[in-house]
Amino acid sequence: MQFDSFSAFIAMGGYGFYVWLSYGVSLMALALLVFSSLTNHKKIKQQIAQRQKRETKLRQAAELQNAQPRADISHKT
Amino acid sequence: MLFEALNIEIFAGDIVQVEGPNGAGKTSLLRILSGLSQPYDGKVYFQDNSINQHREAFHQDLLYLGHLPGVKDEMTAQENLEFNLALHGLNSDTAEQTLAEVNLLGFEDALAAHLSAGQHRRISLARLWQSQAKVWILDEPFTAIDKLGVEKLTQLFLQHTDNGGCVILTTHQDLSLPAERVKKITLAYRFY
Amino acid sequence: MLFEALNIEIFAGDIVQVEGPNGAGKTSLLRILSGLSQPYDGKVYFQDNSINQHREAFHQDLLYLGHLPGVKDEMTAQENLEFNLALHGLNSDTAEQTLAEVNLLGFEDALAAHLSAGQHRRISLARLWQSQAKVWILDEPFTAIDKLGVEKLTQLFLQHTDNGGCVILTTHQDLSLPAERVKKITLAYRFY
Amino acid sequence: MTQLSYRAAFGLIVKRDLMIAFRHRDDIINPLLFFVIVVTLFPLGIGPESTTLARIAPGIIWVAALLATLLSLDRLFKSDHADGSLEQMLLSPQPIFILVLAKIVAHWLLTGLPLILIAPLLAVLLHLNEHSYGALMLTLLLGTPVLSLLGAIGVALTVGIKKGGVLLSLLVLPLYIPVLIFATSAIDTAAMNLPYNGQLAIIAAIFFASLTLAPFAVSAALKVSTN
Amino acid sequence: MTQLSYRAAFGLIVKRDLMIAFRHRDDIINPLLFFVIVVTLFPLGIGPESTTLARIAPGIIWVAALLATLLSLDRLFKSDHADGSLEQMLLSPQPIFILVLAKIVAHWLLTGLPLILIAPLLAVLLHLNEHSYGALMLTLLLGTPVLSLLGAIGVALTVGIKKGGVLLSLLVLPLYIPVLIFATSAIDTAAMNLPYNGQLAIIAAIFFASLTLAPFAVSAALKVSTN
Amino acid sequence: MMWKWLHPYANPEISYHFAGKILPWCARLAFVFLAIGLTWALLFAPADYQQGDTFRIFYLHVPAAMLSMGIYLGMAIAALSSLVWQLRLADATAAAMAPIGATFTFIALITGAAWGKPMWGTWWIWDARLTSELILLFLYLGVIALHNAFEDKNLAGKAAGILALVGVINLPIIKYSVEWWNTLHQGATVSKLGQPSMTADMFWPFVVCFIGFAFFVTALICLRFRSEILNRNSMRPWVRELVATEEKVHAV
Ligand code: HEM
Ligand SMILES: Nc1ncnc2c1ncn2[C@@H]1O[C@H](COP(=O)(O)OP(=O)(O)OP(=O)(O)O)[C@@H](O)[C@H]1O
Ligand SMILES: Nc1ncnc2c1ncn2[C@@H]1O[C@H](COP(=O)(O)OP(=O)(O)OP(=O)(O)O)[C@@H](O)[C@H]1O
Ligand SMILES: [Mg+2]
Ligand SMILES: [Mg+2]
Repeated sequence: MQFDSFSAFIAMGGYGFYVWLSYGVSLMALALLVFSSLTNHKKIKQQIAQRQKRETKLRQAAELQNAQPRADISHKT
Repeated sequence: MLFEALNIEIFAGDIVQVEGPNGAGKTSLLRILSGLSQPYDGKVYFQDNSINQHREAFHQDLLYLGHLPGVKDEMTAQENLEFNLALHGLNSDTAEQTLAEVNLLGFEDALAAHLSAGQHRRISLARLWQSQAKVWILDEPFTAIDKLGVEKLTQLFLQHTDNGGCVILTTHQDLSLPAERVKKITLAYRFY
Repeated sequence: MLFEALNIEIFAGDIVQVEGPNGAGKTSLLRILSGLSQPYDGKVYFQDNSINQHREAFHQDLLYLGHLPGVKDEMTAQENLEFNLALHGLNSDTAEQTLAEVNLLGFEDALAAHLSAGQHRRISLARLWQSQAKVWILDEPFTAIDKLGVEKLTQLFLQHTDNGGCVILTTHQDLSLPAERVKKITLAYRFY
Repeated sequence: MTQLSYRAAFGLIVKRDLMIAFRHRDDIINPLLFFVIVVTLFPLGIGPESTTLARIAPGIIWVAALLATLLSLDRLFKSDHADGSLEQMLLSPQPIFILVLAKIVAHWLLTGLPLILIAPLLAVLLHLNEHSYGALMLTLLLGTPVLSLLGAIGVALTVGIKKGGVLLSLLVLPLYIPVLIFATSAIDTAAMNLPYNGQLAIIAAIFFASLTLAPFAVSAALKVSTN
Repeated sequence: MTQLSYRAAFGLIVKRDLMIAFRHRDDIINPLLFFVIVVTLFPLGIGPESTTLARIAPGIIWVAALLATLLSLDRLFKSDHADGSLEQMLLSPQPIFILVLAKIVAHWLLTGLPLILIAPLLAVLLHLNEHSYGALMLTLLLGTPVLSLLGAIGVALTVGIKKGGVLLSLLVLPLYIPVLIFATSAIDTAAMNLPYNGQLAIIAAIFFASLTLAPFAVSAALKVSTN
Repeated sequence: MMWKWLHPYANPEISYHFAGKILPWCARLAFVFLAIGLTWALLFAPADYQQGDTFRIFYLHVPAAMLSMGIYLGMAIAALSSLVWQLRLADATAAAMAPIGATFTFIALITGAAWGKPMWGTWWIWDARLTSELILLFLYLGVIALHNAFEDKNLAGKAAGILALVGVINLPIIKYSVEWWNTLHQGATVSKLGQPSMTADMFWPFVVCFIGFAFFVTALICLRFRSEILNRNSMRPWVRELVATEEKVHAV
C-alpha cells in the first residue's frame, strides 16, 4: 500500500484532479460503450420482434380480405 | 409563351381534366392556377378574389399535389401524414385509419425511405381522404399507382365533387368516369 | 425478403410484363436482373454465364432504363442522346433522326432543363430505336408518356422481339398487345 | 378545418425538423466534427508553435464556425425542396413568415448551439489566451444565430438551383464578414484584458436586425426561387 | 455495335463533363471565388500584420485549397447519380475503371487547374515570402490531383446518401492531411531558401500511388453505394 | 486446407452462437484482470520518482493507446478479408470493432491530456504522436459515420470496409508525415514523451491491466458482432425463431 490514509489516496500527491479525471472519464467512456452495446443488441432484437408482429398483423388482414368475398358468396347461395 | 387567351371558369362540382401531349404545358398551367408560378400575363381569381392578394384564404381552400410527393424519407408513413394534416390545420388523430384507406396498413411505422415509389405517392394522396379544401389540383395523381388504387381515387373524386368540391387534374390515362362528369381542357402543342 | 423460390427463364422473343401492386418488388426485381443490386441470395445467369462474372459481355447486350431518365439538364436533347449512344458503343450520327422518332423534332437544341417531364423521358427512350442490345429491361417506361407515345413504344417492343430480342418491363397500364405475345410475372404482395 | 395558431404552427415545424435530425443523429454530430477537423488542419498547415497558434486562434475558430454553418445550411431548405415538402409548406394556409422562422430556429438549435458547446475544447487545442474564453463564448452565442439567419436568405435564393453548393457560399460568406470582424476583434481585445462591450453591442445589434428582417427576405426569396 | 476503345471511352466522358461545366461557367468560377473568399477571411479574422500573415500564408492557402476542392467534389458523381446517368454509366459495356478515371481527370481540369492559376495572386495578398512561389506552384501541381483522386473515393462512398455534404468532409479531410503537411513544409523550407526536393518527392509518390489505387477503390465504392 | 477449417465459422448462425459462448468467459476474465490490475495500479504500484502519482495514469493511457492502434489494424484486416474473400462475417467484425476502437482512442487522448497538464504544463501540444492519435480518432469517426449513414447494414459494412482500408493505407503515411512535420518545425520546448524507467513493480501491474483491457475488448467485440449478425440476417428463419423464443421467455 502506497498511501497512508484515504485522503492521501484521494490527493494523489497533489495530482488528484488529473489522476481522477483520467480514471473517471475512462471509466465513464467504457461504461457508456458497454451500455450502448447492450441496448443496441436489445433494440435490434426488439425491432425484429416488432417486424414479426407487424407481419402477422398484415397476414391476418390479408386473410380477412381473402375470406370476405367468399363469405359474401356463401351468403347469397 | 405556352397558352394565349385561355379563359377558364371552374365551378363547384366540376372534374376538370387537363389534357395534352408531353410538353403541352399542363404542369405549367396547374402551377399557375395554384399560385406557385406567376403567369406571364393574366390573373387567377378564386371566389372573385385574386389569389395573390388573398393567399391564406385561398390556400385554406386549396389542396395541390405536384409531381413530387412531398414525403420525408426520415419520417414514418404515419408521421408524414400527421405532419401534412396538421400543417393544413386538419385533425391528425385519425391518421392511422386514413393510411388504411390507401392500403398502407401495416406500414405506419415504416420509414418512408423503405417504401416503394407507389407507396410514397400513396402517403401524399392519403391527405385527400381528410381534406376539407374545395379545390383539388392534382398533377398526374395516378403516377406509379396500381389499378385498384386508381379506381379508388376516381371514386373519391366523384364523391368530392358531389359534395360541392372541384378537382383539376392531369393524367395521360383515361378516367373511368361518365363523360358528362368530366370537363376536358385540351392544350395543344404550340410551336411558338 | 420480397420473393422466394422465384425461377424465371426468359427466351429471345419474349415480352415479359412484371406485374404487381405498389411495393410488390417489381423495381427490386428488375434491378437485380440488370445487375445493379445484388440479390440477398440466388443468382442471375445470361447465356449460361453468371452476370457478375461476365459483366462487360452482359452489358453489351443489355439496355436498362430505370425510374430515372438519366438525362443531363445542362445538355441539349441531341447531345444527351449522342452521349448515351456513344457510351453504349452505338453510332451517334443519326441522333437527329432518332429524336424525330420520339416526337422531339424541333427540340434538338433545347436544353433538357427546359423540357417537360414527358419530354425528358422521351430523350432517354430514344435510345431504344438505335439499340442493338438483346435484352431490354424497362421500369415503367410509359411514365409521363402520352397515349400516342405509348402506342408507338408498344409497336417497337413487338418489332424488337420479332427480331429475336426480349423485353422485360413493368407498368401499371395494360399493354395493347395480343395476350399470347406477353408473358406475365405477377408478384404478389408478400406478407413476409 | 381550423387555422392553426401561430405558436402551434411554429412548434409543429420546429418539432418536425428536430425529429428528422434526431432520426439521423449524425446530422448533428457531423457538422461539429467538421468544425473540429477544420480547426486541426490549421496547426498542421501552419506549424505547432503555441504562440503563433494562440495569436491566430480567434480567427481560426470563427472562420471554421462560418464554414461549418455554411455546410450545414443545405439542411435548411434543400432537402425539403427536393422532395416537394417545401412546395406543400408554401401552399399551406400558415403565414410563411412563421414557417421560415421556425425552420431557422431549428437550424440554430441543431448547429449553432453544438458549436458553442464544443468551442472551448478547440480553444484549448489552439492555446487560446485564457482571458479570451468568455469573449469567445459570448460572441458565439450572439453570432451563430446571425449566421443561421443570414444563411437562410442565401439558401432560399439558391434552393431551386441544382448545384447551389459553391454559389451559396459566395452569396453568404460576404454577409458573414461583419460578424467575423467584430467577433474576433472582441476576442482579441479580451486577450489584452480590456473591455469588449462595444464589439458585443454591435454584434447584438446585428442579431436583432437580422432576426426581424431575415424572415421576410427569406419568404420573398422562397417565392421567387420556387416559381 | 462495337466496343469503344479505352481511349475513346475516356475521351467521351472527359468531353462530356467539360461541356457540362462550360455550359454553366459558374461551376468553374465558383470554387475559385470560394477559394479567394476563404483566403481573404483570414486577414479579416486575424489582423493585417504582414509578418504574421506571411508566416501563416502557406497553411492558409493550402487549407483553403483543400476546402475548395472538398466543396467541388459533389460535382464528381452526385448530380450524375441524382438524374440516373451514373446508373447508365455503370451499366454500359465500358470498364468502370476508365469511366471513373475520366471523371476524376475532368474534375481536376475544372477545379485543380484553376486553383493553381489563381494561387500566385492570393500569395501576393498574404505577403508570401518571395522564395516560396515556386514551391507553392509545384506543390499545388502535384498535390491537387491527389485531392481529386482521394476525394473521389469519398464521394463514391457517399453518393447514395442524401445528406452527404458534411459526411463527405469527415471522410475525406483526414485523408488529405499528409498532402497538406508535406506541401506546407515544402513551402516553408523554400522560404528559408533550402532545398525542398524531399517533400516534393514524397508528394509525387503519394500522387502516383493514389493514381493507381484510387480508381479501383472508387469503382468498388460506386458498386456498393448504388446498390 | 485452411478454408475447410474456417468454413463452419463462415456460417452466421454458428458464429453467432460461438461468439455467445466465449463472451461470458472473456467478460469474467476481463473483470478479474481489471479489478486486480487497477487496484494494483492505484494502491500498490510505487509512484514515479520524477512524475509522482501522475504516473498512475500510465496504466490507463498506454494500454488504451496501444489498443486503439491494434483495433484499427484488426478492423482493416477484417475489411480486407471481406473484400477479397467476400466474407460477410468479416465486415460484421470490422463494423463491431469501430466504436470500440474509437472509445479507446478517446481514452488515450483524454488520459494523455490529463497527464500532459501536470507534466508539460499544457493540455495539448502538436506533437507527432499526439497529432496522429487525434487523426486516428477522426478516421474511426469517419468509419462509424459512414456505417451509420447506410440503412442496409450489408452495404454499410462494405462501404465502411473500403474506407477502413483506404484509411489503413494512409495511416503510415499520416504517421510519417506528422513526424516529419514536427521534427521540421519543432518549436515547442516541452519535454518529449519520456521513456520511463520501468521497474518490475511498475511493469507487472501494467501487464495485468493490459491483459484485462484486451479481454474486455474481445468481450465487447463478441457482443457487438452478435448484434451485427442479427441485424444482417433479420430475415433468416433461425433469427426469427431465436427472437420469437426469447420474446416468449420474457413474456412468461
Ligand atoms: C493527449 C496527449 C497524449 C496522447 C494522444 C498520447 C498518445 C500516445 C500514443 C499513441 C502512445 C503509443 C502507444 C504505443 O506505442 O503502442 C503513447 C504511449 C505513451 N505515452 Fe502518451 N500520449 C499523450 C500524452 C502523454 C503524456 C503527457 C505522457 C507522459 C508524460 C505520456 C506517456 C506515454 C508513455 C510513457 C507511453 C509508452 C511509451 C512506449 O513505451 O511506447 N503520454 N501515448
Ligand atoms: N431502401 C429500401 N429499404 C428497405 N425496403 C425497401 C427499400 N426500397 C424498397 N423497399 C421495400 O421493398 C418493397 C418493394 O419495393 P419496389 O420499389 O421494388 O416496389 P415496386 O413493385 O417497384 O412498387 P411501385 O409499383 O410502387 O414502384 C417495398 O414494399 C418496400 O417496402
Ligand atoms: N424551366 C423551364 N424553362 C423553359 N421552358 C420550360 C421550362 N419548363 C418547362 N418548359 C417548357 O414548357 C412546356 C410545358 O412544360 P410542362 O412541364 O408544363 O408540360 P406538361 O404538359 O406537364 O408535359 P408532361 O406531360 O410531359 O408532364 C414544355 O414544352 C417545355 O419545353
Ligand atoms: Mg407535367
Ligand atoms: Mg417501382
